[in-house]
Amino acid sequence: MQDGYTTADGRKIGGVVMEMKNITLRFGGVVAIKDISFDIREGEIRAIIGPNGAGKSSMLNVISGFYVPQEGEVWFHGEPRPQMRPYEVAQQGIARTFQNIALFEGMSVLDNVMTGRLSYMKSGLFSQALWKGKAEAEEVANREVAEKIIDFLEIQHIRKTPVARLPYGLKKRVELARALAAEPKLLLLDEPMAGMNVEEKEDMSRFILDVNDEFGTTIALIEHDMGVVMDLSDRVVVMDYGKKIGDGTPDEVRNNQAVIDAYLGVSSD
Amino acid sequence: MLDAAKTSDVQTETLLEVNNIEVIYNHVILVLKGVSLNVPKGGITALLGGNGAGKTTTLKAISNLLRSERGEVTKGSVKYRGQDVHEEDPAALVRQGVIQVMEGRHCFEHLTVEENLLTGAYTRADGKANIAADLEMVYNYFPRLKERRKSQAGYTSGGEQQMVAMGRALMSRPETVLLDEPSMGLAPQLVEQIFEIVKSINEQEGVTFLLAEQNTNMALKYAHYGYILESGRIVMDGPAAELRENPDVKEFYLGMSDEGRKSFRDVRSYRRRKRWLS
Amino acid sequence: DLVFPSLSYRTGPYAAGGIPFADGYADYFTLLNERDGGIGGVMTKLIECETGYNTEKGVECYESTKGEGALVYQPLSTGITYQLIPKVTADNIPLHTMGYGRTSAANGEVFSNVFNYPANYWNGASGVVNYLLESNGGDLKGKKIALVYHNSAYGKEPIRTLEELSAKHGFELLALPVDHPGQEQKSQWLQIRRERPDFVTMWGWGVMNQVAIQEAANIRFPMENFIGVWWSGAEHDVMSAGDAADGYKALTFHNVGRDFPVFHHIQKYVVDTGKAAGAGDQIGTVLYNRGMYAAMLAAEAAKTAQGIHGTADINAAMMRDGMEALEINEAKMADLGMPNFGPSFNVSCENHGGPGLVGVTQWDASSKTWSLISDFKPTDGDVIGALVAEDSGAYAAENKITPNCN
Amino acid sequence: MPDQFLFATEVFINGLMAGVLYALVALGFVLIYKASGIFNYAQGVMALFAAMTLVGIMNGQVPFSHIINAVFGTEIHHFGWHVPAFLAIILTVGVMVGFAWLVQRLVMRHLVGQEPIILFMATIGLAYFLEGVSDLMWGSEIKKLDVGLPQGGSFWIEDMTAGLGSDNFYGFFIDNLDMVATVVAALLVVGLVLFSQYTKQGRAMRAVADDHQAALSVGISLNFIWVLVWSVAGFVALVAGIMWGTKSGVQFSLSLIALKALPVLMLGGFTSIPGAIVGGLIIGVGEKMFEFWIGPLVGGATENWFAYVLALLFLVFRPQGLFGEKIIERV
Amino acid sequence: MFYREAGDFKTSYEQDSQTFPIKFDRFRYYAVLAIAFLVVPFVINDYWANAILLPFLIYAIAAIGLNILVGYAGQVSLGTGGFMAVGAYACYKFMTMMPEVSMFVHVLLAGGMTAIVCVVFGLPSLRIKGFYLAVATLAAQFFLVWLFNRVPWFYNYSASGQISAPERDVFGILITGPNAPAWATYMFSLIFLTLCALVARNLTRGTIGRSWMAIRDMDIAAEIIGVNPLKAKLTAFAVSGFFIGISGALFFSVYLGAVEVGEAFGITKSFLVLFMVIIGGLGSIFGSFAGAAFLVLLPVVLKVVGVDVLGWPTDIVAHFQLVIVGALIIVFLIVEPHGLAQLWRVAKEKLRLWPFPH
Ligand SMILES: Nc1ncnc2c1ncn2[C@@H]1O[C@H](COP(=O)(O)OP(=O)(O)OP(=O)(O)O)[C@@H](O)[C@H]1O
Ligand SMILES: Nc1ncnc2c1ncn2[C@@H]1O[C@H](COP(=O)(O)OP(=O)(O)OP(=O)(O)O)[C@@H](O)[C@H]1O
Ligand SMILES: [Mg+2]
Ligand SMILES: [Mg+2]
Repeated sequence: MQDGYTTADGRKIGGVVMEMKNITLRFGGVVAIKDISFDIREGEIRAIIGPNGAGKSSMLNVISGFYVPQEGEVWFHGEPRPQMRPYEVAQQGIARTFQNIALFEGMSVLDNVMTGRLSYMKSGLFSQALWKGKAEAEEVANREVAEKIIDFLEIQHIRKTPVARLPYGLKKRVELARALAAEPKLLLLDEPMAGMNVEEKEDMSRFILDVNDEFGTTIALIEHDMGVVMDLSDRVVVMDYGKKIGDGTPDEVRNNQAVIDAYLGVSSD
Repeated sequence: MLDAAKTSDVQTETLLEVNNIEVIYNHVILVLKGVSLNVPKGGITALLGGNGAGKTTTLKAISNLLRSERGEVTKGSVKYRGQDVHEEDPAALVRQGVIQVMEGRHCFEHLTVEENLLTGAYTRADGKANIAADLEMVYNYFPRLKERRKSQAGYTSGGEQQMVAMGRALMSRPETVLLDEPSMGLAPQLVEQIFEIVKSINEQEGVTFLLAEQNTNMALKYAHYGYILESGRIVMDGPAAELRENPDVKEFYLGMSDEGRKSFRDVRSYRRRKRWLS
Repeated sequence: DLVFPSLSYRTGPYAAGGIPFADGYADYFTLLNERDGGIGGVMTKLIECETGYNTEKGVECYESTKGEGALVYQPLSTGITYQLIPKVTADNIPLHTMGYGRTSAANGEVFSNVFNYPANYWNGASGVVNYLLESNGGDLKGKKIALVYHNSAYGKEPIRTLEELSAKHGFELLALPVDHPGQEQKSQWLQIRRERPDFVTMWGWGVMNQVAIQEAANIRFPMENFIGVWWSGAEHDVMSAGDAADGYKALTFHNVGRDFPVFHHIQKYVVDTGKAAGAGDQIGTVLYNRGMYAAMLAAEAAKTAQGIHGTADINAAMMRDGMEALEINEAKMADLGMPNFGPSFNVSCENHGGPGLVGVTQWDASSKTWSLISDFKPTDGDVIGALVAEDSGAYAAENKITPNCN
Repeated sequence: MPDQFLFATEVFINGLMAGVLYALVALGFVLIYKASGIFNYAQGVMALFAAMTLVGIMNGQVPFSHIINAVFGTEIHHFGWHVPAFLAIILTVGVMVGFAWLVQRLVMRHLVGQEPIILFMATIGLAYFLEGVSDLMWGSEIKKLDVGLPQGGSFWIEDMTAGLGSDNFYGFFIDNLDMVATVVAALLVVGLVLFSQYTKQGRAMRAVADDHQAALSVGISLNFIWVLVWSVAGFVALVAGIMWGTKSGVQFSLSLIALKALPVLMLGGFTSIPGAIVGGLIIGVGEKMFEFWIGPLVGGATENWFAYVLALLFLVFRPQGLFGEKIIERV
Repeated sequence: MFYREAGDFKTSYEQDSQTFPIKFDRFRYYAVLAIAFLVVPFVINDYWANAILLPFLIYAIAAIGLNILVGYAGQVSLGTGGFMAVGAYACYKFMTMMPEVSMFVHVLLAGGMTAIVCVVFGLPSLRIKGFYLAVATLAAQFFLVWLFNRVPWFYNYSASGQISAPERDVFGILITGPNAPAWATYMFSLIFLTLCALVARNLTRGTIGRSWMAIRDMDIAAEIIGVNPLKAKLTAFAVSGFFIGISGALFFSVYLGAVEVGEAFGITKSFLVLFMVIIGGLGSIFGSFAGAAFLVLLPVVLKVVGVDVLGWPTDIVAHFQLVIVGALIIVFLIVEPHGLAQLWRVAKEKLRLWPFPH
């Protein structure tokens, strides 16, 4: 299992990037995650699905270091990750989007995307205060990367708009842009397509696939639209009430009786 | 499956009438450019359209929630039961039976789930017993909420919050519900369940719905009539069944082409930006 | 016109004290205009400017009025005084800080443009001690005196003097600061209750006075042994404690009550003609009298200046000379309708501080009046003189001023 | 050292009582914060205004006489009647309700859905406005307030306890006014807790604090809730104004007691009514003990900052205050 | 078309991120600078300098500083008065300890000192948020004032506890003390203001500014995105403290000349600067200027109109002044919650579209 596999459409999936080992997370009396283990491999699109309140978002929060699980370990690049602050996790190359959009509302789209590049900008306070030397060069260099991503996600026209004014769907896209700007190794997406219509979902799917393809980014994805999940993902983890009830390829999961009972219902196609 | 929309029996009284409204945010941003629609009593009317088309704005214009967002209806009128409600306090509108379920949940974070539901009954004066009965009804619709009734709404999951928002609206025993993206972030069976709930409330209690939805598929399945909104204008309307058969709608909103539904993997190199208006 | 700016405060936390003073100051000049046709035939003009007891506004007031030919400033705030000392010196306008401000300004060799006659804080401190000495048979050894003070430049002024005096007379000093505004003084008064000082003296202003007197009454501290400085001895300070305040004492450097001819004049020429600055109901109150007294001293100095320079239309520099040559004697005061209203004294270049004579008044709660119980008596010149020399010397050194009289 | 111990006890008790007085002011803040998420800076000025109005009504003062006289050249100051305290209090409550209505009408309803700092700022504007109006209306001189509350140390308690220590100890000093304040505060707190926790309006009030838009959408009339809450806060302000005004006379400085209430608020939690009381007690005792024993060592006048530093220390461990609602942190 | 930006194209990212991307704005900005530096010093008199311009310049620096903290980094602070006091006392100590050094250095050092103190008091912000933090900063306010009042070393053991600025010069021109010419004090402050505004602008448009704003808008998300909250918050406190310290130093040395800490740097000062920031516009440098100008000028104008023009008694005017300032604050917030800066922006947008309404 350690050596990866080849997907149905012929993409090569590498070794394990991140492994969750026996994670348990409690909030007071509520057990949000109960003893869950799974892995994410290099280059794959890994979906996490499950009914509402199953603990999916909590799982992403554990990966980002925002929630600290009471039990279990997170292994990253083959070694256990020591306890870290979320921003340190981000600096290791893990970027994400949020379920309830968490954009910086007071800033323009461009600035939001540029914050995604913070870990690449290292000029000192003094240089920035004078806007000379390293600060300016760095700003321009990173701006180029940001603009590339803006182009890629087709949001050039709103570059200077304050995000507070944007409609929901565009905000989601800006959030994706911000995450991509970090050029992450592992990208965590929490319901990126909620609140979109089919056409927009198609666009979003295309972006996700392209990111995965062009940059080789590993992606973990939470989504409720089964069509999207089944089409995009290479492997799927299914959670229910904090427990893992299924893990495998889309087809395996689709035919797993426990998953059907708990989540998909009969009418899934 | 397709018979949910019985176009024939909704040709009754028009409850809500939106006439050519124009909405401006912040004094400068023109968002709605003359939207008109009619919501018949006892029907389910769907308002469809892409991101930023102006669905939410339309609903807020109706429920008078725009003012607190520095938005303003500058032209046109909104009539409920033939009366202009433009100047009314949102609370007064709720008392008249129009309630909105807002996009993005908007739960009262610090109140418990149950308290959230009870605030829904704020305008009611028909006694504790009736309210308690309705609370039971909501718990029946959403058993998950019953489990979490004592937790603060701020700590419930996204889907649970959506249920709270729906349940809270139902607690007011509304005559008309303006539903803004009820399916967002819900697990598939729950989406179906919510629409079933909408349908059964509509049928059994005669509650009228105006539904803004991105999930066109679902919306057209349950609605009787649909409007399609794009860039602040209504570009198409018609009975749901007809809309569903319209080839453009099929392609752009239902994701179906002649060969049936195509995989999300296959759209990659294929771009289209065709629009009725642009 | 002879312009007298009045930097008053009729708003803010200290308005209750600012209003009567400003009224008295204004009414006297109005009286001069109405009754005498001004000073030496030139009408006076009062420019009132609201400072709210705030230094920046004080500066703004100063800057906006000095261009109008202001003759003398009377800011009624130690904070503003400190701002203005360098400014008036540079602009050569005199500053009169009567019973407040920078005490060492009494040394006219250093502070050429600042006057604080007829008495200053250090006179006050010494006055308290002298009064206590007198009423205790000349001996304060082993006694304990508590000082309750406003925790600001103003309140801290007497500490040095009291420390010197405590060494000299062998009493123990207990200093208790109260922070602005002074609404809550429980711990200070519990401290007093526990330490049982024989006497309490107070350097307070604003609400702090009322609360202190009330708290003293609450702990049944004998009012006769409680002496406030002259800024802690107005009617409104004692009024709210009711009968409990009976017997409370306060220093003063001028007389109290309204039994002076000048007040009849004010009533007749100012109040009855509707020209009063206030409602006219403040006449005879402690702070009104003080304001009027300040105005009288200013007017007399102006007359002196007119005499020296032989012109009626004096400017600020002439006014300064007039102030430095001011002579107040009983005859003059009687003439002005204020017999025995304040001490007689002469100002000189060496002494801008006047005679430093301090009297004591006492409150009678039943008749709601203050009465003078100890006449204006001299204070400890040795101790004060040394302190003035020291402090003004330091100021001179810091600001590179060569003390001189010319 | 029984005397030392007795003194400590005395300071402790007095600290508790002082704390109750702070809490009275803090309560008004809590109410409005709870109901609208607004940090109402004007609470202190409201106490001043209420107290001034009460005195003005009791003394039959003509409101705005100053301006009237200045404009019309008249000389009116008093109606010439005296209103009994009880009636005057009721009238003042009426005035405070009117004020609440005006605030809602002219300020709050135009600021629905704004960020908290904007609303905070608006209340500062309100504070200025009200301060000016109170002075114009009733004049800025000091007024004596006497609604018949007992004042001064309780001699009875003092005499009863005098025997506890050596000759050095007079007995416990407890201010009668403080005792009254304690009883009043206790009643207020119980009433307010019941109201906010168990009534429909109380629930609506908390809902409004969480999300204006959502509250509107379920038919809660923000206007009504705000009038209600500001009226109650006005009433609390009146109570605080009476207590503090009796103590030190009614004058501008009364509005500064708000500064004494802030650390209380911080420590107890902005959203908790019982928190205001407990916070008040802790602050009261803490600052009195500190001033009494440590103060002399560092030069005194520590009370102003000590309360804040104490509250700050608590906050570092509980960022929402002792009883405040947990700040929800989720993504 | 009174205001145009059409035809103003950018061909590089440097151009696009410059301070005034629109040519029209840039010209206006140069014009203002030219007047401020080349015209005003020649026409200035004592009254204009001391009553209006100096307070405006100095408050504008403080407002920029506070705006960085509140408007950009979202950390509401009510400790401004206390921090200004640190600047003032630090400046005083430096002035008296090393009299031979240039005033520029004293003021800068005072700013640095304040930055350090500000960071120390900013530490709780890592745990405490929103209004709790605002109230917590009052601890700094009261403690610092108490400290300066209490410890005689700070005021060089002067009898009354006041500090007064000795005469100091820059290149032989007196800057402090009563004999300093009005134009010199004005220029001195103006130079500091200009520098501060430029630095603030540079910081806020770059990386640091973005991490501040990220923390402001959504601190948790910001941290997950990779913003180090410790660094972002503390740099905000430091930079803000630096500016506030400078303004405190100037306030004491150049403007007032002598201060008593509790009075000059009391809690009202904290509120005043906060008003400026909010009325001017949170998160806007221009707003800081506008807010400072507004609140410095308004009372003066009201006084002139009330007392000098209408001839009303000063107390009625003073009370009306409170009423009007209060009412104006409220009206402003209702009309435009985002301050004068936003009002200006909307006006520009309207002008650009003029004569069409949208
Ligand atoms: N408060 C606001 N200020 C300025 N512009 C706004 C505001 N709210 C919405 N808009 C603008 O109005 C337009 C319509 O927004 P609206 O939220 O009504 O769209 P929607 O159809 O509901 O989209 P979605 O499906 O994404 O929710 C968008 O372009 C948006 O940018
Ligand atoms: N910070 C928290 N404190 C308390 N409970 C929490 C917290 N975060 C999550 N929970 C609880 O943990 C459970 C799992 O929540 P989570 O948000 O992970 O669900 P989810 O799988 O993402 O659901 P959805 O699809 O509805 O978003 C929920 O019941 C939620 O109430
Ligand atoms: Mg989730
Ligand atoms: Mg919407």
